[in-house]
Amino acid sequence: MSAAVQASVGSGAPLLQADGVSIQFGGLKALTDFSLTIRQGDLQGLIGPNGAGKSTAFNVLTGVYQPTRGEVRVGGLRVNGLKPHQINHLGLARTFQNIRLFRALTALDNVKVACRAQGALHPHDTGFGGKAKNALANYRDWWRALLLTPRFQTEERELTRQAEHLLEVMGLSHRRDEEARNLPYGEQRRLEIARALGTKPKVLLLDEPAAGMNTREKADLMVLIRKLRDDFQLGVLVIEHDMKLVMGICEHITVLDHGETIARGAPAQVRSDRKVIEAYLGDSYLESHGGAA
Amino acid sequence: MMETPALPVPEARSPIPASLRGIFPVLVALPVLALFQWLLSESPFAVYLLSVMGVNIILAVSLNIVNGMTGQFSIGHAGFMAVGAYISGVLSLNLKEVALSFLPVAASDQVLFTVALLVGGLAAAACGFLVGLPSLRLRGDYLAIVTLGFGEIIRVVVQNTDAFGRALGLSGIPQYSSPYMVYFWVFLVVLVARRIAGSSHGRSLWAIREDEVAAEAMGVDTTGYKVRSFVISSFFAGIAGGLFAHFVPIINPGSFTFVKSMEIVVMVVLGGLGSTTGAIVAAIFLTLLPEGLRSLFNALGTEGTLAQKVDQIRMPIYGLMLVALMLSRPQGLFGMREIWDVLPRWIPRRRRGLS
Amino acid sequence: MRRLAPMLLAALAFLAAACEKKTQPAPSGEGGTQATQQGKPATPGGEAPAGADVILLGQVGALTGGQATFGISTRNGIEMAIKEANAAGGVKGKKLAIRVYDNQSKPEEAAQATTRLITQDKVVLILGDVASSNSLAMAEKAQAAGVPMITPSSTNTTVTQKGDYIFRVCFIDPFQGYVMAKFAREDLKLNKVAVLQDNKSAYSIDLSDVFTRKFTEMGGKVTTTESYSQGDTDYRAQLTAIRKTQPDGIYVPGYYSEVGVIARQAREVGLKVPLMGGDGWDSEKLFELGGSAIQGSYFSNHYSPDNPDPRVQKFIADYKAAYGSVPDALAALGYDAARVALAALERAKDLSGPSVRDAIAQTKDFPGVAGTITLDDKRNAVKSAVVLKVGDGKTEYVTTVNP
Amino acid sequence: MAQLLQHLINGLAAGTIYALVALGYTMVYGVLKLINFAHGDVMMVGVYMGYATAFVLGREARSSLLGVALIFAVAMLGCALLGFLIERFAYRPLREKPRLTALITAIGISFALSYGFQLDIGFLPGASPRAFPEVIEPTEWLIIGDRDVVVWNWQVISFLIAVALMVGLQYLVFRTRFGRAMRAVSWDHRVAALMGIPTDRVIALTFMLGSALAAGAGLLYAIKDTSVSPLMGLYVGLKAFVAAVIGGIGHVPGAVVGALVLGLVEEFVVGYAASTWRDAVAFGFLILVLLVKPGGLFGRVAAEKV
Repeated sequence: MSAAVQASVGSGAPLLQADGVSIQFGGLKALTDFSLTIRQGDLQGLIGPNGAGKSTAFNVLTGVYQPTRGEVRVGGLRVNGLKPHQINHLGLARTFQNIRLFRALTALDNVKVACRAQGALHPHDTGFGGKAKNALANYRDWWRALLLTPRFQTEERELTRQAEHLLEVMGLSHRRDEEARNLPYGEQRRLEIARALGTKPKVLLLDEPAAGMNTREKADLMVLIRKLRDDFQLGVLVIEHDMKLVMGICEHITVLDHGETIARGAPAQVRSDRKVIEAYLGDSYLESHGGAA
Repeated sequence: MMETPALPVPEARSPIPASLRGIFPVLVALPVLALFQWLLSESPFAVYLLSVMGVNIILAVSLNIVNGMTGQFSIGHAGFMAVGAYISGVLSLNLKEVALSFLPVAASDQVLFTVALLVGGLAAAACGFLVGLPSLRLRGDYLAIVTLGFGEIIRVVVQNTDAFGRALGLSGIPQYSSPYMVYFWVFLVVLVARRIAGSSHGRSLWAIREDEVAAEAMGVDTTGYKVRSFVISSFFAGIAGGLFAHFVPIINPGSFTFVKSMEIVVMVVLGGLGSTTGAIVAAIFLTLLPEGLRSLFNALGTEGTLAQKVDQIRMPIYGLMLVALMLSRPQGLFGMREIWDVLPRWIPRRRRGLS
Repeated sequence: MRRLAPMLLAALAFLAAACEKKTQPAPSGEGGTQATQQGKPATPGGEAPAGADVILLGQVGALTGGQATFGISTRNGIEMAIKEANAAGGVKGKKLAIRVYDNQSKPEEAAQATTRLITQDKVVLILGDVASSNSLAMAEKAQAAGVPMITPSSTNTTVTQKGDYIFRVCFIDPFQGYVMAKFAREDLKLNKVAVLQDNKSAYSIDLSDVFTRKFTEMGGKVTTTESYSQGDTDYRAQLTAIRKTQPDGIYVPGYYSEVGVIARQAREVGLKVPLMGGDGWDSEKLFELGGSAIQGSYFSNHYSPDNPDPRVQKFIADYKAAYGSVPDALAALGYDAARVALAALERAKDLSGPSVRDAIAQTKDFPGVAGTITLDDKRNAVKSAVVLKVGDGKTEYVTTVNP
Repeated sequence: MAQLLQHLINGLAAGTIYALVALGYTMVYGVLKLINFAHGDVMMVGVYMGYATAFVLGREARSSLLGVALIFAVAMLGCALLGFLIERFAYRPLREKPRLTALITAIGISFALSYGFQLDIGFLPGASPRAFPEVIEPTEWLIIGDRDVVVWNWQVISFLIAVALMVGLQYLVFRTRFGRAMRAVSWDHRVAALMGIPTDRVIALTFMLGSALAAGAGLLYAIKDTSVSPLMGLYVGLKAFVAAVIGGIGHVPGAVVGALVLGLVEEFVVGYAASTWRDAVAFGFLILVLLVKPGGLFGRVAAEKV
């Protein structure tokens, strides 16, 4: 994460902040007035029924979609209009709902791609000067790669070491030279997280990390996420359907329905919120159980 | 399980000291090339054929960087080759009378030839940048048609400017090229392709090929990398064009049509998308095949009308052969792997991981 | 990068400063090739395979690609000449054979095929291509190796300038362009003529440049020069643009494959004026493609098919029997080139390059099917041209223009 | 003014031919996401089939209405069969493979057909261009001023046939069950298969339809420009592909509009500017369109579902 972001985070600005963010695809209001604040050490959840706009929110935060209204700030810096890779360099990493690993590359190489891509030394300076400096830095790197200079070789060794460490953390060392597509499902999920950590993020966005896992694997995942947050001093935001998992590890939950934020707060408080139950379990459940529990 | 693609990591201790590792391959190559040149000097046909083969290898390996490693789809490579050929050709024509005072004439010719080559290559690289930048917002087939369009525009420009000899073409370009020069550049392009593939930049290109959205999310500046792969690939296409212009007696627009671009794409796909050695083997095979067919038919006797029509039959056979190859081995000769991954076990191979 | 840039600049500056005129003149026009001997070839490359009972000739032509029709006609003409010679006992008592390679209408393929003919097949003599750029590529290789080459129909002046081993049996562009300019100006009394050229063919561009220059010198005016590309079939846009300039005639120095359709579309667009062209028009296909629209047009050619000379009529009959169609100019020129070559081989004291070259150079008043051929010191054919008028299904002789 | 009108007519005439061929490209691309480079050559084969039929019919029979219908029927059915064979044996095995391999197969077929037809062995026609026999008696249909602007009867007839084919296609694609199935397959052929659509049959039929259209276009082209040669497929195919991309590849009405626009642009470049630069301007125009609208005039750039 670059020096500038460290400086602003040091001064207490939240790692990731979205306020009043809305997105419209033509007539469809995918997300309206979405706000969120993540500080270091937070472990927040983002839940909502299918099609509530959870993934859309994720995509806005990571720069895949541009918000029609409102602002997204990473480490205090406004990132509206930035490309996803620029936002990533500011310290925001993500995983994907349906796994998007580099299938033909080995597990090690998957992580090394993320580690290496931190080439941009001045991500916050997105003006023409910044771009020129980045381009120059990049061309110099290419020259070092082509001439196989000693400095380049040490950099490569360093990258491999970092990647191996991350694989170890995620318990994938035995899959080091295995192609990503050949890994079993659970391990592919963990490799995606390892890859995300490779970009040395400050905030980690997990898009349904427990999808397709059995209960025991989910329990292990809960422990792992909390451990990652502590070991890497991260802010973590998790999208998840599984109420038990979310309620288990998240200290703060935001609930979305049809693009609107219908509830926000601690797990216990959100669980009993009328609107949440109605959104999740539909009105019939409410009548049969006579209003709020 | 499939063998992993050879993206070796140069971290294992290799006998050569780190500082020397960079230029060691070049030191080895120079004497080998000199021997190669001496062996060939008395047979002009071998010289010509191997020069054509060398140019095709450079074109295939350089296009492989864009079509193979980065997964983009360019069918305008002959356009960049034309830029290199004509720019270096015109430069050499004008420098024909000039020689460097401190060098013997032969040596100064080679120096000026190299300068002309580099200028041609840089011009092609600039065109690569021009074509690369705007069209990289486009996906697959649209990018293909823009590169195809670029190739056709270059052909029309050349056909209508007197300086480039219009339809007749540019002749009288000094024939400085020699197998030594051609294969020095073949060596360079293969070295560059291998070093890119083995480096983190290469991994970023592979990432773009595998899943561009994920690569962007993981911090890879996909547009920047695609433009760079375009620039490097078109630079070497320009060099190939320059070499071509200096051993073919005359260059005219007919040599750089979109059919030529397609032939290069065929070499890359035949060799296996992403495999540098695959591109080399395919380029060698597709250059020698027409001559082989000729020798075969000549052996069948020269009198009969079949012998007269023999050369006409080559092209349809070439077409049908492509179809057969694609049906039998769609992933190409080596798939994404290099030759040393595909060789059978009993051939001793270097320990894994050593670049 | 910081250290690299200044170094590069210094090197460039140094190179520039050190440049000066080459002391000794560059090798004379032949452009000595790096790989093989310079200028005069020391050892003649073309000596006949000792003791072989077959004299091997080589031909390189466009058998596929855009100009396949012209390459195939030339091959047929040559093949017929070879067959007739073999039937009459061959040359020097030996049988003749020919090896034909396709250059796909590309100069680098032509050079590759020529090198193969010289070094692998060891041919005694090479018969060159129709398109001038391919012939130039072949001439470079043939001259360097000291193997004589005759191009039947490449009319670009620079082909025979490649060296003393390169000959041609057709007249050159400047003469043919002059012939039609003179005819248009003096016989047809035209003042304003438009030009429609094929910008993919050097032959077409050279003829239109010469015509424009000569016609303007003689007081005429070229209203506009439009162009099309070989392979097009819709010329209405160009013809509509030409119509606007109301010319008295249109010079279309293309090949019959395009000119026939151009004539149809010209009449269709309302252009009634006569069309004029060069020897590229001469083919039976011209009537098939052009139909009634081409009638009343004129073109310069090597010979007139209704020339009563028995040799010409016999050639036309034999060709029609062998290939099912009346020979075009390219077939006739191919036939003549082969027969000039065979006569030279018979005359030459041995089959080595220099002696065959000298034998060819002596060709004087050779009774060719496409006009009598005399080779001048620049190794071009000094032939008179005839102007023919296109009638219904056949051409009528109009006049002869001597060089 | 007459000059402009004449250019307009020429441009539209050329555009309609490009349109019919471009429709073939777009339909095949829509269904298979494949640029069928052999499409132009299939058209060439259709033209030669029509040539052979017209020859067999003899002079007077071919200019009768029945004769013309027979020539079109033979050519279009023959090409439909050829299209089926190409798809069945060359493209179907490669459907799951990367797109580039299918493209190389298309290039292989294109070389085999165009260079194969240049041979004169057996039934192959040989390289030299031929004149397509006169099928429609050319008479002036409309003359403005003293032949300033001339519209011929066959121009009108071929325009009507082209429009009829396009309207027929439009009806078929947007109004029939098969059309709906075809569009479903073009959106996602795996999901379409799950919905019970026989994707293989739909794709085969689309190929046959595209090839038949190409044959029709080829015949109209031969009637318009008379000269017919084995390489005509290559030249027209490339321009039609450019037209399909301008309109937005995969978008049926887009192909027609793209083709008409390309025809007019080429006509006016040659008519008013320098004819030597026609091809460069055609491609330059294409690149300009793609820069402004990356998906072509009507194409929609599918937002990547993340």
